[in-house]
Amino acid sequence: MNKLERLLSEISSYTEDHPYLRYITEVIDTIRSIVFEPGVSAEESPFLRDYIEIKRYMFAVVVAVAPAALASIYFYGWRALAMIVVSYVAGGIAEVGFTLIRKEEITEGFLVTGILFPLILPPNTPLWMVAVGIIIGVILGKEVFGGTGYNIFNPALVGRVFLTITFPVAMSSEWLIPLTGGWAGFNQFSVDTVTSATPLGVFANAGTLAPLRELFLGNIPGCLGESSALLVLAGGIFLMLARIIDWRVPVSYLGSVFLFSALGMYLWPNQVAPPLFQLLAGGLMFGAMYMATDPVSSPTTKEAKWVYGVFLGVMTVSIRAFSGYPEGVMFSILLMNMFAPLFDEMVMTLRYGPIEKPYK
Amino acid sequence: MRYISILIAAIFAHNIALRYFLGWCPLVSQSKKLSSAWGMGVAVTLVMTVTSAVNWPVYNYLLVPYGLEYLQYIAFIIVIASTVQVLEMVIERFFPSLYTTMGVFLPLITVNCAILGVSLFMILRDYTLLTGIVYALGSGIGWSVAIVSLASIREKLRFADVPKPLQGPGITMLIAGIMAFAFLGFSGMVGIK
Amino acid sequence: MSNMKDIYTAGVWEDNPVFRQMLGLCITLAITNKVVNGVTMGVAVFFVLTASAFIVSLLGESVPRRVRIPVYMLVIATFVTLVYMFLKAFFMPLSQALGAYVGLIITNCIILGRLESFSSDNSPWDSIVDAAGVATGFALALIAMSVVRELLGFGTLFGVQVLGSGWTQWVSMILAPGGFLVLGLLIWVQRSISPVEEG
Amino acid sequence: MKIFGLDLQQYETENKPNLRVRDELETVTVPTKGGYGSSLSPSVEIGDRVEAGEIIARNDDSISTPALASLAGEIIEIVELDGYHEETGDKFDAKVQGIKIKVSPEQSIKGSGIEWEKEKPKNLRELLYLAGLTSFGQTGVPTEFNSSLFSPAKVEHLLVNGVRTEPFVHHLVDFSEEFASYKTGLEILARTFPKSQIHFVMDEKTQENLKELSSSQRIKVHSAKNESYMSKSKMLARKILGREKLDEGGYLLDHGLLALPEIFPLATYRAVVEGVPYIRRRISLSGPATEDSIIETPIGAPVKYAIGEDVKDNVDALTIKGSPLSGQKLEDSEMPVSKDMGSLVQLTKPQGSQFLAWLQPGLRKNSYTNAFFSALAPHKKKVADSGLHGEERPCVYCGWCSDVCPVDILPFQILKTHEHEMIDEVNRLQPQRCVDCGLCSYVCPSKLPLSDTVKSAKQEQSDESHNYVKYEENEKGLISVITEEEKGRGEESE
Repeated sequence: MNKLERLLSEISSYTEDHPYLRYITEVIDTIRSIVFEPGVSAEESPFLRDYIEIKRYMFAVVVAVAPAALASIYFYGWRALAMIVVSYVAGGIAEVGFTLIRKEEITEGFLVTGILFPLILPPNTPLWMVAVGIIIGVILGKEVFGGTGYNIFNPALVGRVFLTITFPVAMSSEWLIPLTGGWAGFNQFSVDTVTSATPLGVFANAGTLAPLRELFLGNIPGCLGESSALLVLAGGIFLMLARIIDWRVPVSYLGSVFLFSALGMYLWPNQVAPPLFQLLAGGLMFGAMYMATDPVSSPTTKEAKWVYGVFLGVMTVSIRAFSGYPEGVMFSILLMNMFAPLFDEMVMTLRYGPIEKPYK
Repeated sequence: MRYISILIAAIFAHNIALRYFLGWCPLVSQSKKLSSAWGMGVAVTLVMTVTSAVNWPVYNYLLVPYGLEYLQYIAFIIVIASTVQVLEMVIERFFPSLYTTMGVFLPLITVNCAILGVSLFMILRDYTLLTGIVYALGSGIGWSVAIVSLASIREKLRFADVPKPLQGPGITMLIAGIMAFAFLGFSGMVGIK
Repeated sequence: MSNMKDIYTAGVWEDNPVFRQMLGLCITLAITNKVVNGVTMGVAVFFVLTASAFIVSLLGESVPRRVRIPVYMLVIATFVTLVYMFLKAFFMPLSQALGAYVGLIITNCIILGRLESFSSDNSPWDSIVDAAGVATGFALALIAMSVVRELLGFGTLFGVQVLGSGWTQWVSMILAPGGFLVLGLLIWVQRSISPVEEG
Repeated sequence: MKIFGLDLQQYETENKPNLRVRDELETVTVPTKGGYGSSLSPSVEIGDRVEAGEIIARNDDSISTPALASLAGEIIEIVELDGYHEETGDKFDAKVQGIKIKVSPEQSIKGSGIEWEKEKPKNLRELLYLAGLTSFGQTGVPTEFNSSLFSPAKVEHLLVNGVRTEPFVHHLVDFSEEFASYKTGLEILARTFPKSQIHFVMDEKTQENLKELSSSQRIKVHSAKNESYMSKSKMLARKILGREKLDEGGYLLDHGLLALPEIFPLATYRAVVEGVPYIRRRISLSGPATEDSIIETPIGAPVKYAIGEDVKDNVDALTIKGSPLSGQKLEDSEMPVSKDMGSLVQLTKPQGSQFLAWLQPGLRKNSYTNAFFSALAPHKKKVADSGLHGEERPCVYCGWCSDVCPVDILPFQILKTHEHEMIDEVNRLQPQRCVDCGLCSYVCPSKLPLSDTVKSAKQEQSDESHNYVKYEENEKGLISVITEEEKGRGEESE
């Protein structure tokens, strides 16, 4: 291990002075800092520091979605893995390229975006579209704002919504029927049993409901990672217990969807689906656990988190019921991302009063 | 119900700023500060509602009977300019405290194309007077939603490390693009007519 | 003569109304989903701007300060009405495509801004050159935007298939968000080539 | 102890630390300032012979407390000391001098006990001043001398902070052994400030044998939660005075509260009853790199000597003055022990870089998160060291810093606004509420200097605020601007 460390630092010091290779020094240094945590001592108080760090913080999310990602291979074959790989490679190149041009440090945020993005795509998305989507998401959704920590919108959702609007035919008209039984998708590369709609689409067109048990376990067509509510929920609960995500957002989001769909079902029985169906169908569970809770693009103050969650629920139920799209989770999260800074600012004004003299 | 659906449509699905691109010059220049965004939003909503309430009778009772529809631009722009003037005087006279916060934004509004745009859309879509006013109110609120959220985002972006050429208008347009993506989720939700 | 050239090129590039001054955005965003629309609007604005610049510079100091803006707007509105009637008479489909946006040329702040800051106290000839420069800059911005949007959105230019029949249309490019994104990206490109000076 | 679910138990020691007396010194260097007050010039000259407890620097015109010789001997040198005002963080910027005494073999202590029950409060305060005890607390203990900005009449509440909840910091008083003297000390304080309410606060764990105290009418006994920030006087003051008042900022004494450290009643007892002035200091020494103990040493002994050779073999240690969450690094181990040096913590430094540290399982009980999968690696050795455990990254708005903050501020927002010099917005976020607990930096996964930034934002704000410009400078040094009228009110009628 010491050999590896020495090798990396030798490469790094060699490339530093090289006329062409110096551009990749940052990459070498990043690899070095990922492999070896430097034993740096705190120079100012507090001298005791928590062992948690951003790499671990981000990696916990990857661990939490891993069951859902494995399930997507089980349901849709190895092509699902190919999509994840394409997403990591294309997005990684975009991310590293951008940071190298801007001469900045490479940060770990992409670890999460790279796996969440393919999991919210339909299983038969062409691989080139996966690449286009993740590049748009990383560059327009994150890097132009200055990289991880500064993005206003969830980068994975920016990519997803871009694809939805840009390629409506590929993204929402054909869905695959998942495989079940035995080794299912672990035995084959892709699935070719095509259907025209997800349970939410079926409800919007014909008004029939899919059985809840299937929705819960995952035997229904949908996006890669969204199909099994059970696994998504398990990952989300793990993240909440580990405090990586704040429990307030999922609780208020799911709660408000339940409440408003119950209310809506009473008022417009033909358009609003029943609460339990709403909770389990489509990307709601996935969105509530992994997308809406993205700390950077959601509000930070506790009060604002509640407001954010409630608004998310209202938006999701109304888009699902009344708009041209059967699924409203990604639109509502993107929409509320837009209001997150406003909610935070309002909470701060309530808590601390207005700014006496506005900045110049 | 019809009025409510037009109001909601004007705020979300047919947002005047994010769907019809109107009023972007002040949106870019006035969204640097949250406080001025609130002032601008209120001012625009007010002027939009009042001018469309005046423009409707002007068009339907003055221009149409004499076949002068082609003069609508000139007529509307005169109405808007004078309404803003009158409104400014009224507010200054009767609500001085409101004037101190909002007064500076009023003259800017004359050249806000969203105001003219709303009146033109109102005519294009054959609204009645009341639906026209409701539509104008909704559009004003929708425009305010856009400018206020944009301003709060830009305030947060002061801490961010945006590439230099993109700072200011560039990043604002990109944010607007993503906002417009989000607003597309409402498409087909409620009719505008 | 070099002075004239400077005035002209400044309007086209360094002080480009769209990329630098952020003026006339509504029209830029709304009608640039097809190159034809972009060209038409560019020509229309060119005509309205140069013509009203000429008139305003003739009026010069004779207009009282207080009523300047309404007078200018009347001048502009007159020319816009002319354009509107012309389009309606000869190019009906184009007129329908542009819709209410032709009328919005009146409130196009480029025109008002130019008249206010330049034409009102310069000679007619200078004013026309300045107006032509700014209008050319505006038209070029419109064309640049519409080329990108039509190419990606339809795979065509002027309605002619360019990118091959297998091209998957990027629908978002012809919708509102595409307009914003393309404008943002073009601003990025333009300002990277000639950076904004501090202050 | 637990802090918002953060388990710092491993930082505590179950065993009662030994009291070790360190007395065999050849020289001591007594600083002319310790705790609150301005720096004094020596009133003795080189070659003078001094007794232990004799005043060797005093200036009744400046805001100060006399400095006392801690051991008998001969003055041999007057030196300049560095790093003293950094430690106290107050505004008295003058250089601190050290009076070096060559210790003589014969020792005797100057002073004698008095009948305190019958003494006037004013005389008791004078005694405390002459015993060198009045430099404690945030703004000194008010007396008829200029020992504080405030007059004794200002003291409505007197808070004795016996809370030791910070990791690695021990109680300096052994309550089972020294309880009787401690109780008397508190009673003397009640007499010294007859118009004020005495509050004694202990942490939940140690208050068992203190029930007897509450029998006294003048002394109110409180208990504080076993959470690290509760050892901050400001935090306890919020409990006693109500939080709204304190959010406005200013000194605690602006709101009528004088907060004193745990050791104060015992030192008062020694000075008043036994006649021993404040010339010896107790220091809690602990941490993974050393053996836990309480050290008693004359003031002015080099810190190195106080610590002794207790650093464990082959350990690269970092010595911290104060608590590891809010203290400072000890730069110079030759520095003399001062009056207000309460604890020293020795942490081990991280040993080299670690291979894939972020992937390794092993729950750190002291972590704010549960993302460590500890059950997978029960054998993993858990040590407290001074490592950052990560590198600085941009803030990801995880919100942990505001979650753990005991006083409801948003450290991340203060950091961002402060970085961009948006002064009005920084002030709006009320950094003056901060109690310097250091927990925000502790939990930050991006390893941002939150606690430090909030501290400096607070400092900048207080510089502007009028509460802190009550004194003026004249040719004699810093003098108070308390009016004569205010001083007059300090006289209590018997």
